[in-house]
Amino acid sequence: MNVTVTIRRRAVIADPHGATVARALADLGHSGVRSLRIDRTIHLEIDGEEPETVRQQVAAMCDQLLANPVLEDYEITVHA
Amino acid sequence: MNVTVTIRRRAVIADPHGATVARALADLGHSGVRSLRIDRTIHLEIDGEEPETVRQQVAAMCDQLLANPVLEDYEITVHA
Amino acid sequence: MSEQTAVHRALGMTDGEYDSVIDILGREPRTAELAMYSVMWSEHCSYKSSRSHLGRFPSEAPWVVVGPGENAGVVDLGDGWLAALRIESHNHPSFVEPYQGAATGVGGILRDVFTMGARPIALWDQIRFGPLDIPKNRYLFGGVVAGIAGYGNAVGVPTVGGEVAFDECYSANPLVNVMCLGIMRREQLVLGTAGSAGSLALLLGKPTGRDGIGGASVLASASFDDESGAKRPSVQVGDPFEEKKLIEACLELYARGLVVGVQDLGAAGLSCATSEPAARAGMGMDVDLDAVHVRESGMTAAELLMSESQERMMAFVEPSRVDDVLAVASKWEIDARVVGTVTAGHTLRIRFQGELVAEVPAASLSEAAPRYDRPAAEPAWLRPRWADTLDHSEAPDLGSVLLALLDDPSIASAAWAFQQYDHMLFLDTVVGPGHDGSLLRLKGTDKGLAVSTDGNGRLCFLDPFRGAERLVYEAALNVAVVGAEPMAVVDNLNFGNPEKPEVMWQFRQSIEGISAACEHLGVPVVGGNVSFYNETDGVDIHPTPVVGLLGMAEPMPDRPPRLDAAASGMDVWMFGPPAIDLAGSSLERVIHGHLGGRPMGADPDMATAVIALARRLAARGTAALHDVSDGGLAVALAEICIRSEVGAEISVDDWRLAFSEAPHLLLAALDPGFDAASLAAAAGVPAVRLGTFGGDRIILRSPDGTCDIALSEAAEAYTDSIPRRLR
Amino acid sequence: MSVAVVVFPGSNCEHDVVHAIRALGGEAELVWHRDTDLAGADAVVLPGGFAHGDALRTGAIARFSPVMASVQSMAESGRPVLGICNGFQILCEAGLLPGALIANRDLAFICRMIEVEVTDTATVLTAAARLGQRLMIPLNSYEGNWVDPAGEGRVVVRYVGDPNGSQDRAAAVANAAGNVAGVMPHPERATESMLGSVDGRILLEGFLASVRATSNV
Ligand SMILES: Nc1ncnc2c1ncn2[C@@H]1O[C@H](COP(=O)(O)OP(=O)(O)O)[C@@H](O)[C@H]1O
Ligand SMILES: [Mg+2]
Repeated sequence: MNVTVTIRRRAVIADPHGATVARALADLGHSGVRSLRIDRTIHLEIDGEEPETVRQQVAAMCDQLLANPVLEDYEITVHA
Repeated sequence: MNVTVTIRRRAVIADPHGATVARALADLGHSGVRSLRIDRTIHLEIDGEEPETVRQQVAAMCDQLLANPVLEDYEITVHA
Repeated sequence: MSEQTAVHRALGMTDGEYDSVIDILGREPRTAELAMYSVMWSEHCSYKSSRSHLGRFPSEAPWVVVGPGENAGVVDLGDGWLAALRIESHNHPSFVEPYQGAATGVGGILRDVFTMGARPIALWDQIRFGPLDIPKNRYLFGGVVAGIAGYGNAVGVPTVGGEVAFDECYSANPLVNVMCLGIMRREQLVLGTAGSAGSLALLLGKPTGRDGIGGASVLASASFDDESGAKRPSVQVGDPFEEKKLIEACLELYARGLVVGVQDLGAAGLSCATSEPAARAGMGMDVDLDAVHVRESGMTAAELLMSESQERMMAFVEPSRVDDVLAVASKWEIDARVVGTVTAGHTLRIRFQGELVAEVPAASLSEAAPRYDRPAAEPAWLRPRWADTLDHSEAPDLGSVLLALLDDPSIASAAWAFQQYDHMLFLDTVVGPGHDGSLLRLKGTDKGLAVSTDGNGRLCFLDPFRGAERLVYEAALNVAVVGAEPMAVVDNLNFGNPEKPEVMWQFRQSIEGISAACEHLGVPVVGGNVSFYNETDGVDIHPTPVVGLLGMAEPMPDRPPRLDAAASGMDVWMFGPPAIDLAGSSLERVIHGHLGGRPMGADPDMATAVIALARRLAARGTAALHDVSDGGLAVALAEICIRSEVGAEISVDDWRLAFSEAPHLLLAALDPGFDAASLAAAAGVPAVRLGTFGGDRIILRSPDGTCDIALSEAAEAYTDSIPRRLR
Repeated sequence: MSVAVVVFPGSNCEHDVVHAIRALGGEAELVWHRDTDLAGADAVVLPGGFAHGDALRTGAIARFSPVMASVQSMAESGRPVLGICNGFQILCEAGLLPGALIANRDLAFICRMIEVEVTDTATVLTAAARLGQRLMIPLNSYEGNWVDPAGEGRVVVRYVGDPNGSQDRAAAVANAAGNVAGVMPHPERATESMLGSVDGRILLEGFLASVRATSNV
C-alpha cells in the first residue's frame, strides 16, 4: 500500500529554511510571495491489506520517529 | 494564489537519508516497509490572477532556486 | 562508421586505443570489456598524457615508506609512527553540482588515505573560483564550501586549512582540490594488493547504483562545452555517515590484522578495484557480479563495472578470516559481500547472470594503458607577455592601495569559509586556519605535523617553471614558520587541455620547477594528482599546480608563532633579500588589472637559509612570524596587525618594496632588544628592523609617500570582504 | 567513579571527551550504543558528532539506540547525564531535556570560539562555575538553534552574542533536577591553553565533581 505522510513544522516555531528561501526569492526579484512554507513529505510503500491497520502502523512510526512532537504535526494519507 | 511545489530527488540518484530512515524503521520493528522516499513540498501564497502566469513564475523560481536541477525534478500545482 | 566504432568513441576511446584493446585480447572486446578499458584508459585514471613526465619528480628519501603509485604516499615520522598523505581534485564534478562535487571529493581523498591503513586526521581544501560579482560564481563558491563542510564535518575529520582564490580564468572552471593527512602505527600499513591465490575479495560499503557512470573518469577527461548539461544525470551523491562507518570498520580490520590488502573504489569503480590489486600482486581474479549488492535493479554488467557509487572499499581476505571480517562489518552496520576470488595466473574473469562477460589480462587495464608523449611548445604569447611590464615610477596613494588589497577576496580573510569547517576535532589543531602553515600535535609524542598548501596560477602563467619552483619554497617556508622541517610533497597539477602544445609545455615546466625545488630541499614527492582539460570553450585556466607540503617539528615549539600574537612595543623585523618583484603581483591585479612581466626566480640557497632561520625563530618563541606573499610586505604587516589587534609603524626605502612579492621574505614580531641581526647574520640572511608595533593605525612610510590608515578600517575591509560580496 | 561516553555510529567527539576527562583526573570509558548496560558507570556523556548521519532530524534515530534505556534510568535516578552538541540534540529528542534543536538562523555550520555566560550554577554542568562567569568555548554545529515552544526549559548557559538564533540565547539547558544537561559548545575543546582556551575545564570539572558527589551516596 502507498502512504504519504506530510510533516509540517508548527507555525509558532522559527523556520530558518523557509525564511532563507523567502529572502532569496525576493533577492532574485520574485516579488509577490506572501508566504512560504516547506513541508517534508514521506512516501512509503508498505505491506498490508487493511487501510485502517496501515494508517495506525504509520501513525505509530510518526509518533516514534518520523515527526518530532515538539516541532511538528503530521497528516497521513493512505492511497487506495 | 496558492501554489504547491513538490520536489523529488530523481530515482536514479542515491538518497542516503531515506535509506538510513528505512533501516531505522526496520530496527524499530516496523517491518513491511518496501520503500521510502522523502520529498520536499513547498507551499506558496503568491500575488497574481492568471494561473498560467503564476505557474510560469513559480517554474522560474524552481529552476533558479527551489529545486536542484542536477538532482531533482519538480511538479507545480496551482490551486484554484 | 560501424556500430562498434560508435560505441568506443562514445565512451571516449580513440580508434587507436580500440585497436590496442583488440591486440591485447586477440579479438573484439565484449561490451563489458570495452566499458572497463574505456574508464581505465581515460585520462583521469590512466594518466596517459602525464605519466611519462611524472617520473621526473624526485620521490626517494630514507624516510619514504611508500612513494607515488599507491593510493597515498607514506613517510616515516619516527618512533613507529607513519603519515599518509595525498591530494586530489574534483574540479569538473564541482562545476556540475558544487555541493555534491566537493563532498564526494572529500570522500574520495579520505578513502585514498584510510585505504593505506591510516586514520585520516586532517583535510586542507584549495578552492578557486571566478570573481564573486558574478552570481554563478557565488553559487559555486557557497555550494563547494557547504559541500566540504557537510561531508568533512559529518565524517568527523577536521578541515584545518587551505586556500581560497578568485580569478577570471576559473569562472567557468572552478578548481576544487583537497589534501588529506592520516597517521598510523607502522604495523598498520596496508597496501592495495590482492594477496595470494585463494584470497577472497570482499566489497564493503554502499550498494552499487548507476551513480557517476562515466562521471569522474569521463567528466574529468573531457572539456566543458554547451552540452555539459547532458552529462548531468551521472552526478554522485556523498554519504559521510557511511564513510564514517567504513573508516571505523576498516581501521578495526587493520588493527586486528584481518586483511591482506585493500583498495578503495573511486573513478572506474569495480574495474579498477579488481584489476589493480590483482596486477600489483601479479595475480588474476574471478569476480561474480551477481554478488554485488545493488541499489537499483536491472543494471548491466558494464554499468556495475563502471559505477562510481561512493563509499565502497574492496578488502582482500584469507578465507579463514572472512567470518571475522563479516562480523566487523556487521558491528559497524555496513554491507559486506564476497564478490571474487584471487587466482593464480594473470587473468581477470568476470561473470554475470551465468555468462562470462569479461576475460582480460588484469594488468592490461592499468599497465598497458596508452601513453602519450604529447608535443610541448613554449606559447607564442609568452615573451611578449614578459615584455608587457607596468611602469611603477610614480607612487599611488599607498593607503588606498593597501585597503583595496585587503578588500580583495583572494587576499582577505577566508574565515567565512573555514568557520563552516570543523577545524578543531581531535584536539590536535595547535595552529589552525588563518595562519601560514597548520600545525597539529601528535598526541603522546613531542612531534608536531605542519602542512602548507600553495598555488599561484598567475605566477605560473607568466613563468610555470619559476612559479612552480617558488610554490615549493613558499610552502616550505610556511611550515618552517611553525617550526617544522619539510619532509614530503604531494602535488595537484591543474592544467588546461594537454592536446595543446603550450599547455603541455606549461605542464612540463611546472614539473621541472617543483622537481628543482624539491631536489634542492631534499624533499621527495610522494604522490599527487593530475587534472587536465580545465578549459571552457577552448580557453584554458592558468596553469595551477598546487603543492601540499608536510613538515615535522620535533620537538614541537611550546608556543609556535601565530599571526595573532604580536603586541604593542614589539619590533617589526624583515628577514630575507628585499627586491622589487611586481610581475604577477596582487598590486598589478587588483589596482591595474594587469598580468605581465616576468616574475623573479627563486634563489635556492637563500630559500634554504631563510627556511632554516624561520625554524630557529619559531623554536625560540617568536610571537608572530609571517611569510610575505600575496600583496607583499604591506599586506603581511596588516594581517599581523588585524589579527593581533595592534597597530604598527614602519618605514621602507622604496614604496614598491611594500607591495613587492619577491620570494624568501619573512616578517616577524620580536621582543625589543632581541638581537635578531646576529641571528640572521649567522644564518646568512639579510635582516632589517622596519619599525614597531603599537597604536591603532597602520603607518608605512616611504620616500614617495605614506600609508596611514586606521586599524579598524583595515580590519573591516579584511574581515568583511567575502561576507559583504555574498550578502 | 567513572563516566560512560557513548559511541553511536556517526559520533566523532567521543575520543576527545575521554581525553579531556582523563586529563582532568576523571575516569572515562567508551560504551557502544548497542550495549544495554553502562558497565557500572556513575555518569554518562553523549558526545558530539553526527549520530546516524543526522538523517531525518538530528538525534532522531539515536534516541532509540539500546543504550538509551540505561541513559534514561541514569537520568531518573539522579545521576549526572551530559549531552554535548549532538548529545544535547539526542537528549532533547529522547525527551530528557525540553525543546528541540533546529538549523542555525543563517543556515551555515558555525565552528569558532564563542563567548558564553553562566546563568544558573545548580546543575551538573555548571556546578563549578560562578553565576555570571564568562567563558570562551568553541561552538561547532549546524543545528545549534534551540527552540522551546512550551517555554519550560531551564537555560543555564547563554551566548553573549546571538550566533545562531537560539531561543533565550541558550547555549546550555538543564532539566528541573539539574542532573541532566545539554550544552551546544564543546567544553572538551577548551581544556588546554595550547588549543586556545582552558575555560571548558570549569564545566567539565564541575561535571566530574558532581559525578563524585553522586557516586559517593
Ligand atoms: N602529479 C603527481 N605527482 C606525483 N604522483 C602522482 C601525480 N599524479 C598522480 N600521481 C600518483 O599516481 C598514482 C595513481 O593515481 P590515481 O590513479 O589517481 O590513484 P587513485 O585511483 O587512488 O585516485 C598515485 O599514487 C598518485 O599519487
Ligand atoms: Mg585510490
